[in-house]
Amino acid sequence: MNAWIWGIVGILLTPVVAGLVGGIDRVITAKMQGRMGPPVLQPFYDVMKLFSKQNLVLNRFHHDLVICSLIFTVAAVGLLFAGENLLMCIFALVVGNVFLVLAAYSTNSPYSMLGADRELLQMLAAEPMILLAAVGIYMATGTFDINLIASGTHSAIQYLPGVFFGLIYVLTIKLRKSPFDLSTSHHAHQELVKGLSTEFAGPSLALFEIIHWYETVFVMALIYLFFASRPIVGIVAVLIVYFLEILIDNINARVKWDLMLASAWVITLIFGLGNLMLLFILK
Amino acid sequence: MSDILKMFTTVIKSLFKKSTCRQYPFKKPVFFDRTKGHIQIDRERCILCSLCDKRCPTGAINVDRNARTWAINSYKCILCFRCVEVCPVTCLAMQQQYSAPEEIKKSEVVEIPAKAEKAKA
Amino acid sequence: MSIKKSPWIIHYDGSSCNGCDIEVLACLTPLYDIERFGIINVGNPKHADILLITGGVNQQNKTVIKNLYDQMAEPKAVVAIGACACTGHFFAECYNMLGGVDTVIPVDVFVPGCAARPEVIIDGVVKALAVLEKKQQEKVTA
Amino acid sequence: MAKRTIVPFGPQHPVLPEPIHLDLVLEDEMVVDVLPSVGFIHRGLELLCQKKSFQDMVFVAERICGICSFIHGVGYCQGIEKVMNLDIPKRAQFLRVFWGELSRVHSHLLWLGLAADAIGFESLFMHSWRVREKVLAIFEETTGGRVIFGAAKVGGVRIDISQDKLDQLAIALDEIQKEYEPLAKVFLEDYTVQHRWSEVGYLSKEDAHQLGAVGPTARASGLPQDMRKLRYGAYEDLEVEPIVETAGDCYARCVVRVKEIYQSLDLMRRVIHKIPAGEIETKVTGFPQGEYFSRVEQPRGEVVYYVKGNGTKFLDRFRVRTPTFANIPPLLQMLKGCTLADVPAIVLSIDPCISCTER
Repeated sequence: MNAWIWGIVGILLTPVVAGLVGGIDRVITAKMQGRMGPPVLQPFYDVMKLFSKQNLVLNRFHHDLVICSLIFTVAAVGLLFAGENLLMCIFALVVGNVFLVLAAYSTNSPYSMLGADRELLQMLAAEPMILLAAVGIYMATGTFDINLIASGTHSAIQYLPGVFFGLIYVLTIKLRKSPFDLSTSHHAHQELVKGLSTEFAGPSLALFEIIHWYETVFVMALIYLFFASRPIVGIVAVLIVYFLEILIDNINARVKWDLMLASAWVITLIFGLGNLMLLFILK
Repeated sequence: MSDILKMFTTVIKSLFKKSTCRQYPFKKPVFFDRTKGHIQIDRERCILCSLCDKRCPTGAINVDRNARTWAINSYKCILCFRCVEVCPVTCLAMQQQYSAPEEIKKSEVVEIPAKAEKAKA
Repeated sequence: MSIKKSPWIIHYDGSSCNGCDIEVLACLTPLYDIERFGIINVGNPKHADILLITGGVNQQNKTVIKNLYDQMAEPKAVVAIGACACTGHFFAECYNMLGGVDTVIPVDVFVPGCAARPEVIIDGVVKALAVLEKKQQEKVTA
Repeated sequence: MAKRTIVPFGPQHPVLPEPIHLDLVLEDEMVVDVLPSVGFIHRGLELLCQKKSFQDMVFVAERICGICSFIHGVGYCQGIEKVMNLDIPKRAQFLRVFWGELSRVHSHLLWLGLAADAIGFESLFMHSWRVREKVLAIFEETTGGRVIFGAAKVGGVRIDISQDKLDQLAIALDEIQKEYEPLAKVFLEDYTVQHRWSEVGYLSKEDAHQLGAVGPTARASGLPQDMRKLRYGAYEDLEVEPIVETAGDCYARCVVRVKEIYQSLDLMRRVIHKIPAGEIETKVTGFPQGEYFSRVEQPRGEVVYYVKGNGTKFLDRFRVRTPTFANIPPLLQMLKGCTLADVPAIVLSIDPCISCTER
């Protein structure tokens, strides 16, 4: 029963927190670029406006697939907060992502299709590391159960510095920030226009934004799990990591997909797998 | 390694520095002495010679001698300064304040008082 | 209710000389920074609320402008920036030109100037926001 | 064979604000063919010479392009002056060089920003344009306009800059250079920028010569071609050495432009140092009769003006060959075999100015 309440609280709180974080992100980014930036509540204004716009639905599946994606992503975050199995949460998130790709494929626009191609490549680059992180947490704490991880007495970070670094590296992919914002990005200027989200308009795009909020909170929660035994250290670590991501976003150009895939896998292999093997040998 | 940090100092500096934003419209726009904004007419001095009308490259200025009006369509004006140069009585001048955007295009019409009235004034 | 707080723009360069064009881009940059009003240049007609057009209309790009306008989701507004987009000034005499943008699509706000200054472009966009809000209310009541 | 996709690039595209349409034929992400279609911006302004007097045509020439507006005006004026055998005062010529070089700085900074934006480097774009605003402030202070300022005139210039102002401007130039230096370093040394630009869009020296590349595109491929070497106007007294790179890729083109900004800033300082006192215009009487080819160096490369007068106040013929027009064949050559992600970088590397090209 308790788990249910936690799950629902998580689902309800996520948009609020993620929207605020998004707003602060935009202000800091603007500051870094020498600008003033929008109000902190700007992401909420954007989403509310998008809901009030006309929805240009291209075919029968288009909007429904986005809704499916939302359901699975929300479920992933709900399960995470309910303290269920970590692996299940990650798979729910991946399924949600796949539905988004399907929605993009269902349209006939070349930008959207290429964006979907790239989104799949991004998943190929990022998911191994996220899975390794889950495995690493299992090896460090002896369980996949989030409740037990969170109530454990020691943090996973002391066993898993390499995995943690690898996770930060692929985080730019999940947060859709430079240098790895290949499939779609918050700024317009790129060769695919908006890539994955080119064909979404109005409410569909609003759902897309909300999905992104849930994803952000999910990966941030994953970072937190590394410090689960000390909540305050965990929250500070999450904030530092997020700031680091903004900084990386602003000091890098967008790279090409081959470099992204190669470097993400090399980092995953060396830091992720290397860390796990060391842990396996030493334990 | 340091190759990926080239932008680092600039970005961090501007994060902590005050923004260079001019904050228009909350603060007044910055103008220079020579800033080109819009053409203004001194109606007392105009003699309706219509040289500006003839010389305007875009046909933005319209002088009607019978109705005694001088009209400028700011949506045609390209701020080339030509009318100010040719005006024999220097009654035209460039003002710094730009003309405001509107929902309908309309000319700004100025009535030129007749000589007798001028003398009275 | 909040369209006024988050207007996204798309910018199309009709047959302009780039003068107003770069001034529109200059609005995005540190000195003018229109993101203060929540404005983002999205570059995608499906996401945009306000269409900024610089430059007049010629035979070749009139279909492009029409298409862009049709692809935008309701409610939407059009701002014609610069003397070319308003009337075509001396280019209206050219053989290939149709004149201002209002010859092809309905224009809500005309911004004068050659080249239009960033300040006046900001004024124009702010004016377009009022138009947008009115359109949205009409949509709700209709 | 992989599935072929045709990606329409333009006329409305966030990477390239200007309307040119390229149909990119892709196999996966590899570009196998490029089909350009043009004319979205064609106004036919060359024919306006039969409706506007030759003195009003300066305003038309300035509106060929808003970025290098002043140099267009000067190029046209030089053509007319040569036809009419006018002698231009030295001070006017120096002022033309001053604004011309300032336009070059403005144009290159603009390009650096847009190019950074095309590869997804938002903050670099913003900071480049922040520096560029300082250049525009100088324009506005001296002439009253920010981008199109109509200072050129047949027979000289329309506005003078006082000596005090010039001395102040020298300080402003130093400030611009100081703010520009860290950004130049990013363009030249940053890892991700090099990843996107080096060995992308290669153009060999032979190809550059045969396909008729001009300006920084040619200079980056090792051709020391710079019209300022013709020593027109005040360049007679100011020595200019073209900046040449040999790599021939997008990165080399960027390096050329980054270094040209330093060169132009230096030229302006020499102008301020050397400028003589005196008149700024000669009186123009009569009408042009005869023809002339005037060649000047724009930020984007060589531009040719052909003017033909018939002894009335209207010209017979006015023709412009712009640098982007010359650079489009090399561009199509560069685009073949690149990936889709490289397309914006390569297209921008020639600094395309479509409104110049199609007029």
